[in-house]
Amino acid sequence: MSRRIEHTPVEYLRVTDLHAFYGESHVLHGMDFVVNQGECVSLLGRNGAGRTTTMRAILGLTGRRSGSIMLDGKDVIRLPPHRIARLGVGYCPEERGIYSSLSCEENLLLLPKVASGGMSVEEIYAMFPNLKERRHSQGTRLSGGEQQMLAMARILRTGARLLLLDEISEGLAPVIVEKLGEIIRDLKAKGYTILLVEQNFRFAAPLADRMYVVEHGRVATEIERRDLPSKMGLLRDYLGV
Amino acid sequence: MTETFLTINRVRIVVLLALAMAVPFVTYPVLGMTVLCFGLFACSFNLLLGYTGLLSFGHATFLGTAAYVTAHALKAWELPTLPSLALGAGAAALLGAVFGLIAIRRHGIYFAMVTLALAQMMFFVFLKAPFTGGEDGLQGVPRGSLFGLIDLSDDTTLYYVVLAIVVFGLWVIHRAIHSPFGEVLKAIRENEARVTSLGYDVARYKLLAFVLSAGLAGLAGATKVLVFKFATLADVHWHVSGEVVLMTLLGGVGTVIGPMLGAGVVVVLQNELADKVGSFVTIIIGVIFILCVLIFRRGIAGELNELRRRVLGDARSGSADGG
Amino acid sequence: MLKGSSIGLCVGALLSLGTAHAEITDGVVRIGVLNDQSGIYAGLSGPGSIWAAKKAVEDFQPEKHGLKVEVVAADHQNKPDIGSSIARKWIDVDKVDMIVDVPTSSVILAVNQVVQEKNKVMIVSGGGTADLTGTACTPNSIHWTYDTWALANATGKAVVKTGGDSWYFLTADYAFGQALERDTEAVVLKNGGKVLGKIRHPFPGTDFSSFLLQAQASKAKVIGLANAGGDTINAIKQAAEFGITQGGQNLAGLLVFISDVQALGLNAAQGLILTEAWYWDMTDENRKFAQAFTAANRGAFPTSAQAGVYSAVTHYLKTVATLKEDGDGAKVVAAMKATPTDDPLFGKGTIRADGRKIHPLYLFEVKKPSESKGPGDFYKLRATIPAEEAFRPLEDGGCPLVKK
Amino acid sequence: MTEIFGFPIQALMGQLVLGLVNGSFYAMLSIGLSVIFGMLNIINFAHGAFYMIGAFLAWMGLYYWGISYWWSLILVPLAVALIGIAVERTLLQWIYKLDHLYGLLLTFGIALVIEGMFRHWFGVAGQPFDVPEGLTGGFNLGFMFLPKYRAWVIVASLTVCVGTWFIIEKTRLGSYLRAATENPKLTQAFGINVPIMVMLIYGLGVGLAGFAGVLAAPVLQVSPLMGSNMIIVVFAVVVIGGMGSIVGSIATGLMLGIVEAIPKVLYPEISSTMVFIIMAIVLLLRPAGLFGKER
Repeated sequence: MSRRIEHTPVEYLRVTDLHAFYGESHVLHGMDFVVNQGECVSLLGRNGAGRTTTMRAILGLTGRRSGSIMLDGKDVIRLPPHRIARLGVGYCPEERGIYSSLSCEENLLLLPKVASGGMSVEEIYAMFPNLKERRHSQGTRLSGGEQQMLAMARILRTGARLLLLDEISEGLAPVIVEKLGEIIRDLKAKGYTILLVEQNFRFAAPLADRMYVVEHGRVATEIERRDLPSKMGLLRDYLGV
Repeated sequence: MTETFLTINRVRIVVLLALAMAVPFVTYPVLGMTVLCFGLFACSFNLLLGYTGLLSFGHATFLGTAAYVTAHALKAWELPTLPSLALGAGAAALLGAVFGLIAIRRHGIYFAMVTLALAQMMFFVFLKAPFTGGEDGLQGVPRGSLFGLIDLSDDTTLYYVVLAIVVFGLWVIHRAIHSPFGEVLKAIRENEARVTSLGYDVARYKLLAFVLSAGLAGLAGATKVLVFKFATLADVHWHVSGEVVLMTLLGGVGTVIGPMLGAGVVVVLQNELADKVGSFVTIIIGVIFILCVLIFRRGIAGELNELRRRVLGDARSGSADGG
Repeated sequence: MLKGSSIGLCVGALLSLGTAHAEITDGVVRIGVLNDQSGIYAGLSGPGSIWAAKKAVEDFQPEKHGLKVEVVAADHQNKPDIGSSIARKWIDVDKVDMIVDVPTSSVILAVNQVVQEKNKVMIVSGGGTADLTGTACTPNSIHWTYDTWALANATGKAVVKTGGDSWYFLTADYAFGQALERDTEAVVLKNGGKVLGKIRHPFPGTDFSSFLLQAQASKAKVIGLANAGGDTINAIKQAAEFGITQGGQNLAGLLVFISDVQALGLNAAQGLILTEAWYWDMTDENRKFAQAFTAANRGAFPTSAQAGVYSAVTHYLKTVATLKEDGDGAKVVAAMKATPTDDPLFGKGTIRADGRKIHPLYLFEVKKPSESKGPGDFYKLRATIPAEEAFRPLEDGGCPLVKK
Repeated sequence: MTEIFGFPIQALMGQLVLGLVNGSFYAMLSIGLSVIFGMLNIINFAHGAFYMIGAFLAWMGLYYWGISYWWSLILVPLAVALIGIAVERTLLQWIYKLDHLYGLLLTFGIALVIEGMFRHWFGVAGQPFDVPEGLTGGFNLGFMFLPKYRAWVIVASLTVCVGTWFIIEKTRLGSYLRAATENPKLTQAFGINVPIMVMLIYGLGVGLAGFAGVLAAPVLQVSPLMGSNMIIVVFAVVVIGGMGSIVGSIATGLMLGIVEAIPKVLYPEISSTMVFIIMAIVLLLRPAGLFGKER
């Protein structure tokens, strides 16, 4: 399945000349990039480059926006956030967004199903046994790792085909990071389309098919995975690592 | 900030003062004096809301306390006029210090609620206190004279005295907000944590602002006694605390002269509409409130500033959130 | 005090100097109805009083007397400073000659000062503070319909005499409530009754059940409601709920108007004892007035305060027409005091030196729903207090105008 | 031994029961205020006006259209909720992003307009409304005479309070509401139609106020001013309980009703100031209220 897509890339998300503001401050200055169906694309860049804002802008969570966001052939820039989500976008925010007023299970079940084909609760509990154990605990009483898993798990249940994952490895123990990597590889195999924002280059590099380097609110360069070894120097300059 | 319009420069001061001096020739002086008193009251309130970011929901207490004290001093102790005024304003400032010490550590809506609670308690005290005359109030307070020379029983004479007092009050406010003290207050409004981290004792600055504001509100209340010759419970009622918010908002939060304009509009409406629209007064005031919040959040002075900025093409910033 | 009034007199003299003697200033007699048009006293005065004033002018037929009369009205919102400013503006700018109605004690006292200072006329009908004919009396004011002392005295005396000799007071913790309580208590004690207890409740109050329970437990025969407006209505409504009247206790409203009874409905109000100066269903003239009033005021029945405005305006116009002068308020008031009153609603009466209008008062009991024959048929007469006993004796008020 | 502060225990018991009745009203009104604050970030000063509308609609229903009290109990809250929703759509929705102050002022203006209109139409004297048949009379509890209607108020309002608590804490819709209260933007990004939730919450909140209004109609003066007399106290209840806390509102409402009952016997004059004294003390000791978290 993934092989077929590799041969004839079908565009799933196309962002063109995207500008976005927070109040008075102009954060995105014309982002342009494409994510194809079944692909895992990573946005790299320094802090404040505009990667998280890009995700939030796709979902309509920033202030004023302009440009175009084509999702599966449809321009969504004028839609309210909940309509965008209902088109099959699952979002795992940087701050995880676990609700303290909801139990673990309520957090998991909160998100409405947006399409068929999502994982069942049983499947999810099989994948994350910790969550099953702690399903009656208050959401924010879970450990950091558990919260991250919960944040991931709840978007898998909805049937969303495009996953926006923001800094999911941040602040987690290496074991858990490794586990998350496995999950993403697994999801990719299942045909999910993934946009990944990562600080942790080591985590993102093996997962991403392509990478975009973001700087000052626009795409500075695009790197294919196969070109990665040759462009490491360039990347270092951009990321300052 | 937003003080480009009606910025206090000499020409404008002269023009405004000339306008204010002309009032007794245009309308009856008592209306003018009422506007001035409530204007000073609103300006004192704005010193807190507009420049320090503190919403006091009990400001009527300071107006009323000073009114009672001044009235009592004039009527029962037969003190001369000026010392009575000073006594009233001083009492308000003192009460402001007490309120401030209790409320200052709370933020936002909680601060407003603490001030409301304290004000309601003071209402009860004034209701029960033997010298206030219950809801009948202290009536028939003599105006007295200025230095024993100028008789204040004439409305026009009194108008100029009131004008002088109010100008003095405004001058104090103006000095306060353009001093280093005022700069710190504005910084507190913008970002309290940062001011704290710079090593300022935020609580002390807030308290000072509160006391100053209470004292000036008291000055307004004391002056009002001279105008009306009575002090009643209506002055300490929470409705007045609400009205002063309307005046300030309508005039322009954080502008020097705005609250005065707002007070003017509200007082004139209340007095002039009273015999024209009867029971519609409340509805009209309500609609003004709604329009203010939805459309003219900058208030009269703020909108004029904006207009001037647009006309002069000085689009430095500040057009984005409107459009 | 002396100084204040002499200043007032001087100012008055100055004002009247400017105008020619013995003529109508600027050719028009202007009457200002100053009252509460949207607050708690709007029901007993409010728009109905404006209507009554206009009706009085119409019935007087000013053109026949060579007068031109205008009625203006304003809402003082129960705030003394607004009332006082309006009064000043009316007198200074709009050339108003007489201000009438004025409910709310604090506004009465505030406007009283202005009217005296400017030497105009104030006739109070909607308000009740007995100070107006006591320590605060002026040569420019008349108190027309009722006052707290008169109501307290009438209800207290009549109720004690008919067997209600033990009392419990529910008092609004405000000056008027305390005055009502104080005056009623004095009368009750004087007539051999006793007071078993009293409660001062906050004003305005909503829940009276707790106080009623205490009153109920006191086993007093009469529960005196020394409050007004919404407080009285709430107290009576809740008393009905607690079966106070069924339990053999009587409620006596010390300051109740027909508008309150109408708001309560007979189910809740039945058995309530109250004193009024005027009731629409007593004479044919009254009924005729009430019919026109009800048609013009959305089915409301005229209160005694509103009828009092009619009566007061009528007497004022008669006096002005005879004097052919309206500028000198003290002079007009003096003439009004010198002439006996006579009008369709209040009949014949007099005005005392302290400004107190004298007429009989009536003690009513609110009918049971089964006794009521139609809308507005609320009261049955229990007793009449003759004019000479109805009001506070002249010498007890402490009015400086009265020479001992 | 049968006296406390010189008052017989029996009398005190009676007062406590009555306090519970008042507390029920506080609880019903403050829940609405509290959920609205939580979700809309607006301090709904117009709450009292909706309570008043509820009482008036019950009266109008009976007087003009012959709708009985019992039907009113169901229909009026719905009607009030619809009015609330209309207000939310036309006026409130534009100011969610602004400071608390603006919401307070806007709803204050709305309250003035609503009250002004009712004053203009109906005057302020109030309207008669009798206790419905079947609830007249009362129970003799030995220590007091409890009118049936008061007992009914306690039952009805506690049912409504518990029902509201259940919907919000235990149902799926409730989890949406809680999520949208905690983080509206993110919740919307998860595909939940938050604007509709906000609208519904406002409708629910003011609908509860309308319900309280119907309950109050037979015992209180049905007058345009009834709401503004109530709102400041209910405000205080919400602040004492902790803004946005549902359990806090119910518990504080009931508790305050009972606490207020004591000064009504000992020093009645202060009873309506009591709530502010408590508020000041609570805010000094626990800035976020008894059940709240500081935001």
